[in-house]
Amino acid sequence: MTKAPPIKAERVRKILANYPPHDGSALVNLLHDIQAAFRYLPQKALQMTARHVGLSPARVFEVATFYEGFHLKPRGEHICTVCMGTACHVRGSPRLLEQLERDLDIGAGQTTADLTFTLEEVNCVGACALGPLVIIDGKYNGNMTSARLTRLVGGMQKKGKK
Amino acid sequence: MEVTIRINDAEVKAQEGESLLDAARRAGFSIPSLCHHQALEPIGACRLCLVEVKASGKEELTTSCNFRVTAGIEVVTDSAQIRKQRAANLELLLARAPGSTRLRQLAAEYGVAAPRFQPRVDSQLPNCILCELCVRVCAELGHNALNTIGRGEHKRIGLPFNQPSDSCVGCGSCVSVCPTDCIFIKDTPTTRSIWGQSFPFVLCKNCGAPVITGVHRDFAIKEKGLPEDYYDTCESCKQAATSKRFAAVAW
Amino acid sequence: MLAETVKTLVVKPTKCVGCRTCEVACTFAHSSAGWLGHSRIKVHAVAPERFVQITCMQCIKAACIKVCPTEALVRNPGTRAVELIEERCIGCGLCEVACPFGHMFFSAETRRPIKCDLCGGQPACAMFCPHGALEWR
Amino acid sequence: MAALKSAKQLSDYRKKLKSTASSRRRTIAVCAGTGCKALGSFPLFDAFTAELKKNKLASRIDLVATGCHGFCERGPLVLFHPEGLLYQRVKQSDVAEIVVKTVKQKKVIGRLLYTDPNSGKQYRKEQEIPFYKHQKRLVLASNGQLDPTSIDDYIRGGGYSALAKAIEMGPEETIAEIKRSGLRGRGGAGFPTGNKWEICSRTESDKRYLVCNADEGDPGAFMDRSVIEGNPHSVIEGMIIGALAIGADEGYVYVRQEYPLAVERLEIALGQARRLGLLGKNILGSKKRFDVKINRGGGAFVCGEESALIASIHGERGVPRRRPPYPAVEGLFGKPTNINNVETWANIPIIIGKGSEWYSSIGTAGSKGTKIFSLVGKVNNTGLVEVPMGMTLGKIVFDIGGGIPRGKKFKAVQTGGPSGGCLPESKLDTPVDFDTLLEQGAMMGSGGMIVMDESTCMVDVARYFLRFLKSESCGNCTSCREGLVRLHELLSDICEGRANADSIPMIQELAETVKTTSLCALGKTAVNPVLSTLRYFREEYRAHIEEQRCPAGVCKALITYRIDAKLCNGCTLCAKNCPQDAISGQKKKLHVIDQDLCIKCGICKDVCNQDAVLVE
Repeated sequence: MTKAPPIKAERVRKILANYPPHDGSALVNLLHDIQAAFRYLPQKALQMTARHVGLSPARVFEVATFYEGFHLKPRGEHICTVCMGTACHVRGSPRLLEQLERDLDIGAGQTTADLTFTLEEVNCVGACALGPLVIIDGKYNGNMTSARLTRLVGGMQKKGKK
Repeated sequence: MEVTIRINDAEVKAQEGESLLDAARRAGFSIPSLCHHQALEPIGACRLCLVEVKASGKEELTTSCNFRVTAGIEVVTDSAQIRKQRAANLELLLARAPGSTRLRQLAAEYGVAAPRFQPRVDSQLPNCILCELCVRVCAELGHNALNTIGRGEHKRIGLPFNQPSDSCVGCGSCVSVCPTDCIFIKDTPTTRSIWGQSFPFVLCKNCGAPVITGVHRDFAIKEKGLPEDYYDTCESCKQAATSKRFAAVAW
Repeated sequence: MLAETVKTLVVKPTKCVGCRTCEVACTFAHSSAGWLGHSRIKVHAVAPERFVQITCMQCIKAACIKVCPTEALVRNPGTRAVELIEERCIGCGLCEVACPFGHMFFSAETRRPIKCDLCGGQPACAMFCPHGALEWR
Repeated sequence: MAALKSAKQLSDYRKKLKSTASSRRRTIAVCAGTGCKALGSFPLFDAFTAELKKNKLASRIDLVATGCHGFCERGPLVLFHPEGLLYQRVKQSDVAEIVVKTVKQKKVIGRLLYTDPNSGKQYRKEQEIPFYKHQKRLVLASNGQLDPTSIDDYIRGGGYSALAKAIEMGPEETIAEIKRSGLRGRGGAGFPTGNKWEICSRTESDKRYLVCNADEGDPGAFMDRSVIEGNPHSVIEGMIIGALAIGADEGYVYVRQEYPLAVERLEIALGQARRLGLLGKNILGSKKRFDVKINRGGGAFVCGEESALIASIHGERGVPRRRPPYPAVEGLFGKPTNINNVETWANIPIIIGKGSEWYSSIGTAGSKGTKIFSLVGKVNNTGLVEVPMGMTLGKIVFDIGGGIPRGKKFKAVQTGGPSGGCLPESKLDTPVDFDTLLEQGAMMGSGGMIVMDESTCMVDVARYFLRFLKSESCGNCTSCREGLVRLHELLSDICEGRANADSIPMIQELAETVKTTSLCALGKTAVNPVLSTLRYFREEYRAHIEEQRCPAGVCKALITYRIDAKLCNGCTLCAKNCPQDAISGQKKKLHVIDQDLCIKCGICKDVCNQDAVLVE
């Protein structure tokens, strides 16, 4: 069982130090950096961010929940993202998503109980020529078929169990 | 700067840059709206204050709350198209807030008895129509205890991190401005319950009646600079004291 | 200094007999419904046969104006009354608490304060007082 | 390298770069665009590095990882300069042979050449391939040659000379030149760029901002990404020219968070430009200052809308506000702000460099220059194409795109993303420009062009866009937030066989409300996909409603999967892969689908080698 990395205040402070204080326009950039460090946006880190940029927790929370790119719950070790862009859609991406939902037994946007996999949709990653596209841990897998997807994810599931 | 505009063929004076809705209402024109408040920046959420505006040759159907007045505009506040589109948005809103008397009445005025859609009611804040008046008023007061959560179809109103907020003072302004009465508030002789928290009242030093929540008083003392004893007596006791004092004076 | 042309509402408790005509007049002047709870002036019995009418004093340094967060309470330059602009009021209730005379009635029903506006320069209470206990002069 | 303090120093620097041996050497350009990268071009590049070193060629051959060449379908692509030879679908295992045969012996390896699937003809040179031949590449011209991480590469090819020219011309003449060029914003609405600059520059203010909108949110569009990733300096140069013309001293690039490589390339390029004195104080000795910050988006389609984008840079939710006031008058931090998208900025150096007269000779009366489209979906040659305005849809789809794969029939082409529309076969002769597309109920948008064939259900496509938009709506306006949810419900009713005669009139009624009463462009155009499919494909809607039939075989509730007795060879592949165990049959015997168990996932059809699984 993999745990999400612990939230160390020191680590958050280091990220915050890269941006001048009391500058609201750094907020979205900061949230990205924090998410890159923790794979999600921990509440504690958001509260520290709010203080740093000089906004209330309410304003920070509404920004964090407004944008699709931010996650407020711990995410899995492996992140499977199915591109739902138009080009991918007409080439069958909804079926790939359904397949992953069945195989991982979670819905889109959810994380497996053991924090191994998170399944996500993205609206388009701009690699439309290669649709349908499934991104696994940042790697673009183009022209995806259900058989290849089974192999790819199946292999990772086995590895995870060892 | 004062400018002249035309509303339904009448000449109306208005301030340049002010909300067209405010100007029109001041001049006596009735325009429905559920998300506008003069003390707050307009956001044009409910889409009921639709009017037709002709400005520099271009005609458009627009919300009046967030339309800034400029000299010479020509405004129509009632037409078949305006009524049709107000009714359409009322129908959509009514499906979110079937329990709101005010909304039901307004919808009925526009011929909408019941929405043709299944209700889509916020489970945590039934009848909320997402006008954001509560969020905006709370921010305007400097408390920032409320926020929107999410966006699009999933947008809702709630607390930061979905937890009771330590910046809420229990003033109840959100309740006062809510157009659909969807915010829960309950006062007992000693405490006020709102947004998942209980706020003890400051009790009148004479009769023990509730005066104001303790944190709201603390906030007011800090922000408004009036002496503390302004906040320790209830309205009735103050009146009684005033009348006694007056009675003592020889007139 | 008040301009000479400005009239004031003069209250004479010694002349008051407690008939409450002023309350009725005020209520009708401000609403067609006519409900005594909505009167902006109140008659208090302070002793047997001794009454005092309490209404807004339109304080020069008004606490209500000071605490109002949305500038919903403003001085009418003509009548010098402190008037409530309902459209700007957010119902926070601070004015009610801040008034040292207990004269801002906060309506639980509308969640807005009820406040004397001197009827825009023709106060109904004074017009209808049969005993000269309220004068507009 | 010290900062360049004048136009003269810049041209001297260019001369020096040109005179170095490197510019005359042979070059191998490996495409490192997103598509080719996904297909393995990075390990391929490493293999070339190793192989050249092994053959002691590293000092004689320039190996560059370039931006997107556009022909993503055939990636990874390797281009040889100056010959113009193009190898496609190159694998790591091909590298050794390429170095020996092509590089050393100058022989062409036939199997790596592009073969037209329709004509069977083989092409050696990139320029001869139909996909490239019909294009006119201005903005994308250098994508296949430049190393996007090298400012020297850019300057050697004439980069930043337009900036020097613009400084000499002065602000007013620069704006006048852009106005004369007829350039219109490439972000979607097509507002004349020069006019926008003029309004911003004439608004009284102590400060002005400039923004590059790289929030390419249309699903199916990736030209802005490729321009930034492949030629970041062209965008930066455009921005500097704009900043000096308008009088802005601070700029922002607002990039989608889904584009990390673009952010990386931009950061490198900005650093290089600063070091050379092209950004910062006293640009090229002009006493003018300008610098650029990068703001990443948070993932919101609506932030492509100017006022929402500004809110997002402020650190707020991306909620649009009513315009006017337009950003050119009251924008970022309340100051006049000029916002243009990536492709628009990249056009600026070209216009200033070659002149407005030359530029305006390309395109149509109302739409000048070229436009980049991402040609994707059910088309043979998917990728990025840049064509002169006014080329017909048919020419793009069939001559450049090579038509529809697997002999299927063309059905529609969707342009303009979620705000656009679907045009049918009868509209293939429509010239592509801002105004004509709008007339036909579609839109230029940012340039997504998604081709659909007979196996695409148009009702499903309309529903797809509504699903996208109802979650991408900021949620401010009742009409958009609630209206789109209701429209999606109605479309779902049609796709799932629950619709009735009232459905279409109700869709039209609601669509009108969303369109006429929403605040921003997202809401006002959100119903275009529904309205355009209703306009051109009403029969398909009727089939769903009246006959409970999905002619394209997409809508699950209206279809069944069946195995053809004649075609099935009993290979058992479908039965093995069926997630429901709904398929039974013995080896080498006909297999049968149990309709009660079938969830219509389509995997059996995907895995069948005999095309024996039919959709009815």
